[in-house]
Amino acid sequence: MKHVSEKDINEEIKWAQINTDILQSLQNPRKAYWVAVAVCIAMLACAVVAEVYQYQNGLGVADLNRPHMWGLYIATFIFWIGMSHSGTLLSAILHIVHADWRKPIYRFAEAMTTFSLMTAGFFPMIHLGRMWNLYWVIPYVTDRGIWPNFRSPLVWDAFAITTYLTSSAVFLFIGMIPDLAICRDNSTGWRKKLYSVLSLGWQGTDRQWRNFRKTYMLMACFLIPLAVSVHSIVSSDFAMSIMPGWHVTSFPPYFVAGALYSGCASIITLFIILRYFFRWEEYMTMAIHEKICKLTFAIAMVWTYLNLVEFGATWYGHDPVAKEVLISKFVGPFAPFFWAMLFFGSVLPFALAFEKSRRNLPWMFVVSLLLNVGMWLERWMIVGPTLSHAYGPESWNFLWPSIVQWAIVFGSFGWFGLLFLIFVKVVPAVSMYEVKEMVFHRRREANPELAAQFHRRITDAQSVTAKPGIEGA
Amino acid sequence: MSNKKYRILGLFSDFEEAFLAITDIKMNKVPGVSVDDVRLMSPIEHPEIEEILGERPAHVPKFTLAGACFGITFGFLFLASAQANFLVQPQGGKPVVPLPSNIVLTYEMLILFGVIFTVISFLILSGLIGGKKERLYSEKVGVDQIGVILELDENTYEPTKALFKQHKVLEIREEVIK
Amino acid sequence: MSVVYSFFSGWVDRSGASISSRLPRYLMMLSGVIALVLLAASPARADVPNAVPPKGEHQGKHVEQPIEFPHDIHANVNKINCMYCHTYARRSKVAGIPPTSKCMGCHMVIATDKPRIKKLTEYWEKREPPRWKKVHDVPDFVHFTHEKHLKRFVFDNQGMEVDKVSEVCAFCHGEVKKMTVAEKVKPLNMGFCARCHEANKGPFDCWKCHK
Amino acid sequence: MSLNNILTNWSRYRKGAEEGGFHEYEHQWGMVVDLNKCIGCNACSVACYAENNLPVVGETRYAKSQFMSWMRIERYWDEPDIEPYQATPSANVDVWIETNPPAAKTDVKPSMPGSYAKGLLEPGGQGFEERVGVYATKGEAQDFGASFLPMMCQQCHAATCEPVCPVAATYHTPDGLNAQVYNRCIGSRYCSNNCPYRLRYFNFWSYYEDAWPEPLHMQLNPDLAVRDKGVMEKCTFCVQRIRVAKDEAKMENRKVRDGEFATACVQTCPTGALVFGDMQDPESKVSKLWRFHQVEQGKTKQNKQNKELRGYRILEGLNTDPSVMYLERVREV
Amino acid sequence: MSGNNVNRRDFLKILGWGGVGVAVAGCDRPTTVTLEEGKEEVVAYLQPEEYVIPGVGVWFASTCQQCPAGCAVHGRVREGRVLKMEGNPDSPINYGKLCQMGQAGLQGHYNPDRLKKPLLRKGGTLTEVSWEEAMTQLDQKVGPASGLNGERFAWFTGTVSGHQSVLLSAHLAAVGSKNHFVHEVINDAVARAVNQDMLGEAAPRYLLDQARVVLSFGADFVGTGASPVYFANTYAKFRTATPRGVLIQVEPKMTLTGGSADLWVAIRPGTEGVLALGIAKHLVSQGVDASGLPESLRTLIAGHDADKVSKITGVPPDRIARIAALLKDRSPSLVLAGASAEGHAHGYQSVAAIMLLNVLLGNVGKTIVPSGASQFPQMEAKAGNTRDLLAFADAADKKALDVVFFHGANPVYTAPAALGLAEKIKSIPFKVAFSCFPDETAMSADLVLPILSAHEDWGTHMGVYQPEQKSISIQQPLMEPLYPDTKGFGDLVLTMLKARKAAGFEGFEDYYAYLKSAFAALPDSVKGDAVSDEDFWGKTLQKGIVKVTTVGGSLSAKAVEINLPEFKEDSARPYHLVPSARLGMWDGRHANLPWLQEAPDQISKVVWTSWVEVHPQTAAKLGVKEGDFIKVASEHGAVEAQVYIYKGVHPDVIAVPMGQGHEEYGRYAKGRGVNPLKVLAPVADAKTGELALYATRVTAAHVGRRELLVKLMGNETQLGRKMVATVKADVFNRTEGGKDVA
Repeated sequence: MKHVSEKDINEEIKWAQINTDILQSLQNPRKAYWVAVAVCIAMLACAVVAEVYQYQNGLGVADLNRPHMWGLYIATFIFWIGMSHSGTLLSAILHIVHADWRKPIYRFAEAMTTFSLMTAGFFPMIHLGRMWNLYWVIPYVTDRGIWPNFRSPLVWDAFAITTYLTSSAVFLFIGMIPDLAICRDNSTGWRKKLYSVLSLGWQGTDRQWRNFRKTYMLMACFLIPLAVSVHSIVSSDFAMSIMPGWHVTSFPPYFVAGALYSGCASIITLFIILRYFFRWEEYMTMAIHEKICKLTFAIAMVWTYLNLVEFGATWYGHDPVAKEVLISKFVGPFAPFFWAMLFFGSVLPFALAFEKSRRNLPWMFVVSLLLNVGMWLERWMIVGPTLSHAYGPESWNFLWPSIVQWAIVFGSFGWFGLLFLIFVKVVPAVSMYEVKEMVFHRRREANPELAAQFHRRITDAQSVTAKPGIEGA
Repeated sequence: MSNKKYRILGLFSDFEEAFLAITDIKMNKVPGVSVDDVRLMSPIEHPEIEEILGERPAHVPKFTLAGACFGITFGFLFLASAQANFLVQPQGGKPVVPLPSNIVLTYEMLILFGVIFTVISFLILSGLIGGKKERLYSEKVGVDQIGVILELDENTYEPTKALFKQHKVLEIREEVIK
Repeated sequence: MSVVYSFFSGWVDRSGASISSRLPRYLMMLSGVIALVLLAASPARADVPNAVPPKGEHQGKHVEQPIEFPHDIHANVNKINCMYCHTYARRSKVAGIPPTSKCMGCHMVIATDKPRIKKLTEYWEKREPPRWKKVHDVPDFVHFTHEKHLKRFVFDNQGMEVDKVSEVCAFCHGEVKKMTVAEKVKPLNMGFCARCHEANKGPFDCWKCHK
Repeated sequence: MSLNNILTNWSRYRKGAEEGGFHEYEHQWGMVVDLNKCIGCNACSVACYAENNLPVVGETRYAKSQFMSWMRIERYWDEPDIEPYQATPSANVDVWIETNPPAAKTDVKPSMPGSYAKGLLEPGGQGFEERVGVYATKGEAQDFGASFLPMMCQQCHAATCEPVCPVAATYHTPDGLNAQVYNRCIGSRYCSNNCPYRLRYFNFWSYYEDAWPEPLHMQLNPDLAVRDKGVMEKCTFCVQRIRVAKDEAKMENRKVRDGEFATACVQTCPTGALVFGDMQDPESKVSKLWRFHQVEQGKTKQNKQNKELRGYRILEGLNTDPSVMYLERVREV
Repeated sequence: MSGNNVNRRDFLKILGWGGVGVAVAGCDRPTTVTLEEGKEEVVAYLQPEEYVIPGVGVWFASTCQQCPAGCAVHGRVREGRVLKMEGNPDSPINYGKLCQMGQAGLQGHYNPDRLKKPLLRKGGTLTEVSWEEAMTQLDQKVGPASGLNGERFAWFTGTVSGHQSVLLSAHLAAVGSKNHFVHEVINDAVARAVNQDMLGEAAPRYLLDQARVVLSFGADFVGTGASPVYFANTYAKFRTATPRGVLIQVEPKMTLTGGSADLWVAIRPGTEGVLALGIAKHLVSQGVDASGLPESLRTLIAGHDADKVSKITGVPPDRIARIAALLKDRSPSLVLAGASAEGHAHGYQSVAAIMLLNVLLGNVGKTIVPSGASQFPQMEAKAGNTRDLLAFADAADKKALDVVFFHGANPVYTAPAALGLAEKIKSIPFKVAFSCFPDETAMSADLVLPILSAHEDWGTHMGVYQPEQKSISIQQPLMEPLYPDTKGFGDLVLTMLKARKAAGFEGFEDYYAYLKSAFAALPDSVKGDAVSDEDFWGKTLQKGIVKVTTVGGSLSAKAVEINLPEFKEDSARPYHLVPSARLGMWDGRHANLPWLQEAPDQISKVVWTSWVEVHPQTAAKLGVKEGDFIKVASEHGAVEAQVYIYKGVHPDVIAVPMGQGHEEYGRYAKGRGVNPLKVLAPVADAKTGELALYATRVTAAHVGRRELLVKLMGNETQLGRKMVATVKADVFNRTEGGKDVA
């Protein structure tokens, strides 16, 4: 089939149709849904058990050691933070550049942002030796006269993540209000009550729309620099240290690229899932799929490039220690994971470059998952090897994470999945009103003669009024 | 009994007809009814109509600016004073109020307060919080129809309805205010 | 701490290790609650020169001791100096419980018929000291030394006569001279210490008090 | 009032380590380790266990390198900058006696990364399976002894651990020490990651539960806390001894005398290879030694008049500005 | 502080110490919450010493009992608990310094596995009994009433000195026996014998700091020597002298001393003598005057040309030449012989050949000087040896003993399995162990008497190696006994003596009283400026040591005949087993001290277990990597332990450290690692009858199991980081020579 003629969306589609199609995703779930929920809860349970065990016995059970003070927790933390960037990319950046094909898919991407942040937030706590004292990181007035250390990148993290979580959650909510109103109008019982509260009595009056548009644009403008700053700050956890392989200038862009990369990959995953289960072929069309894939591919190449930059800088720079770390990544104990990361991160994306494989959704599903595996490995490869091969030869060591670490990492996916499952059943995962806008404007563009005719009628109407004498008659 | 007042809501299925109706009102087809009284309800936002309706104010950006400024000043002052008052930290030849890290944090505060102010001002200005809602409302607006709301008196009541009908209004809901 | 004091001290002297004085004023306004709490604190007491007694209350509970030792009789009625029995206070970090021999020093002859003294004499004849229960204590990661506090408030303190040392003790131990067995009436937590160090320009290095 | 503080503190302490750092120290405790005298006998290490309530972690935990020896003695085989018995002085003298910049930063033999890979594949090496880089040394015959290196916290003046602690549980005291406040620590372990010497140890477990079975716990030193799980700890230069000495001096209204006290390791060192003292006191043994060896603080690169002097600081080029000076070990060649 | 009336040591009573930091610092507890009232106890002294202040540590002098060196120590006592050991600055032996074993003495005292009650063997098993029962048993078997024939009674002890030694001799005399077996695995008995024959004095003093070159044949003087701390101190002087002294170490396995050597030479075990003669030949050919030597020796030396020597010893000729050159150029020098040279059937010969170098180089009188005897010979240390172990085994074999008292020695652990000592001991009717710990010997005894730990007991000691200023150092309790049912060793022996009505011991209430009167009886020359006996006693307890004067002492170099055997390889058992001793574990007596278990071995850095040191070449040959379990088998048994690849051994040598492999001895030692002593061949030195520790040949085989070898170093190379930098000696001499920096 030729896809060039293919449209992002069929603009002839009726608005009422849109409502019904989207709202059917809120109907009572099928069995498969409950199975999925059960699985997620089971995964989460593993993490909870592991965490309780660790809480009681100390971090020794995680097989952390000297010098491996950081392990999978921090790696996974970065992974989830990274995942969160895709939502911002789609809803904010593409909104500002008026790429309207984002409209059918940005909603769940944004939800993903919020939820992955909610997941990421757990890891710094889990990783703390005394998490019950976590609140000491918050600057609050006390007669003890002590404050957090604002120099520490970890405190920056705390600030950045709080800000990002707040902003993205608010952004998500604001964007949902009109749809929530629709839900309110079409629901009964507890859902009616819920939506009436959530939709804040939205009626779609021009006043509301006017402020809405402005607000939405402003928020988008805030979110873009915020998202960038968040991951640069996370990267500064490493770049600000003096450890070989961490003390790298190119880390901030490298992290941001990686973040967008993993985010897009997971958008593809969810895109395919939603499209399949809710039969939203009408809205999540192949054309849009194509676009995301291309976008992902582009970002993958950026990421690869930054990787090479980092290697080159280290290799040609005169820091033998950093060089050793680099070499240890290639030939050392981490080599298998490192090569896997390079393959998934830089080679596999070429599957997105070719139309044939791009259009094969099951295959794309697998690929997108593997890309995420690659990105997770990337984070581990940032944390691990440097700690293994730092300055003091005495402390060279290797860490294989214990079952506890694995369980908690595993469980975090369950937690994320659970949140997402609840989300798709409670609010429409596709923005109805924006799809309507999309359709509306597309139709205009699609048949110009209609628009011309309409324009003629307006001018007529106004010319009529040009005749004098009617006023006040 | 000319003091009888009505509020009517005309629901148009077709955006263009609604548009023309408003245009007519603007052109004073119905004397005594000003386009400024027209209020719209629509499933999506219609910039074109707003052109016709004329510039109506949206003050959100001002609040955003305020929020951002507050974020910067409060953020930096808070950090700086906390550091200057943290009696243990500043030793060992390091600056008490280190600019680089404070810039980072101030930046975050800027955004945080910018966002918060924006959202709150939006909720208030758009009448979602505290604002009074339209009494006449139809679910149809949520689907695909455009509603035009007008307050009318004896004289303008009929002609307006006529105007609406002329523009193929689907349905007219009305209520009597006093 | 009293805000008024802190604010002034903050104005006149900024080198002094003062917390509340260094709290930003707008913060004070923001956290009006805190300000209120602070203002509620009573003003400085005068009977120890060059000293601002620490503020803070603690609802202590009565502790059963092997012998119900009457501090009031010794310190209040008989006006015995605290450091006569707690003799280590000026020489060591701990004030120390007086050795049994010291008690017997007097009670060989004084009030030998009283039941408490009888009990004491039993201990003495069994040649084993009574096992007192600890009332005032700080966590093990805190280093508190009596000798330096006494040096600051009593011995090196202009115009402070040693007889009135009980006033200084009262800073942290309360009016022991009005109790029989000692009761804990001050919180003795970090805020309590920090406020006092701030008001009296004590050291503010963590490692001065934490070990 | 805080605004005053902001203004007064604005430029205060705004001096980098290059200018000698914080100029308002009460003392500046420093150490000198003479590798010429050190025989690597471990006395210092065990003395540290005895003085500082260090838990004995047992074999399995040691295998995971979760041990807590604040004072450890490292032992190295090769000596990259000396080839015994073949070296002609002219060829090697600059290598032997140049103390700057530290090897970690110099462009030492480009073959070095290669040597890394080689090390991993060394027949004697243990390979990757369990543990990285346990290598047999190059060459066949061992012609000289081993190289012992006592490593305790270097008490850097531009410490990399300090700025990264989120709760300021580690900070610089007016004595010029890196303090670690146990009960403030929340265990983010960032400081340890950022310590190039890897001299910070973390309580991965509640070691006290099994480290001191009755009545071993009666030996615990009451002058410092027993740390619980989740807390970072490290050598403190025996701050409890410093505290006692300072208190005594204060009670007698005098300054602490040189040699009045010493840390546990220094006190017990059978060869007297360790010297401890106050570097602010120009007459103390320590400052005399530093002066003699023309090693100055606040330098990333020592410019000595006499390049042959032995003093050097480990990984100095990282600008950590350690308070511990090492004296090169001496070999007859 | 004054020590008057110290036997009423009220201040040594443990105070309520709940609140003073022993309770774990509640880091978990929110920091703002203080401890709850009335939870902890606080107790005052009944009658305080004026110098004892709660919260302030007081230092008391005593003597370290961890090894025979007898260092004088100070113990820090606070709230009645001894917290820390430090050296006694007044001591001429350790100058206020202490080694790791001395530091760890505390853990022997506080050891959780100490014996708390007397144990009596009833029906094969040891059961707790009261002291009355134990003492009646003792009285029945050994008391005057028992018809014990004195000759069939024996004391088996480690090195003893001071008044304990006096008491023991008195007791033996009272019983009418001469059997006092004094056993130490780590000893220098052969060297003593050679010195006796060659120099006329068994233990002359070695002036390390006077020597410019020290050539040591396996003498680990800073590690497991006669007095580690003393020699470590003089080593420092030796290294900082001008010109800086050169240390050459010749040994099959790198010892701690070898670890600091300028020139380390791996040698095939047993050929040290040959190398010595080779060096001698080189010296003679360089014109060193050998005319003083008898003809036979000169021909012997002449017979050892470099090639032959290097063929036998495996030391390249240029290396031999270099050593000789150093010895010749830098005088005075000092040549020492150590365990690896002594521990062979021809050990005496080798050591003689080595000492011959000293004679040849004229070191006698310069770096080797007479030590003489102290004015109280009866108090001097009875140095232990392994000859007595063999003799004891022999006696036990002949059923020549009815009653044996064990103290301070653990023969069941240290004896090679080939001796079958465990069984032989079983055959002895009545065995009594005076011990703190349930070690192997105690557990095989019939009656175990729990004695006070070194920090609870009284005593006096003289180190085995006495520097110029000889001294008696006093051992006094540092805290009240932890366990009421333990008794002082001195008290027990005194009781038995009193039971025997031994002359001169009646009057004394206890050992303390005896010691006190003994000190009162000392001549005024010793008492110095003390005004009264009380005063002297007080001063002694304060200082901790009493300096005594030296009498006599002279050295006269006299050559002895040397005939070294032919060296042939054993193809069936290609490897030499070296049971290496390490500072820390010593001969295994410290395996129950957790600090020392966790203190890494100084060179391999292995902790908590045994390991097998294998040269890289050998490892390649055997196909083993670090961590592999390897089976080391002699004809008398085998041990399995993990391999540590180690350049510091001769390729023909397999070294297994002593100390681990206990079958008893408490939770920290039991069932941990292996004991190389068990597989030794029961070979004895032909001349002295000392057990030849290094004479065992073994096979080695990979057993296919592999585990992580628990050790400190992750990477043993510096990878170009400047961790340990090295500078040439002449640079050192140029810059610092003769300067007293600081």
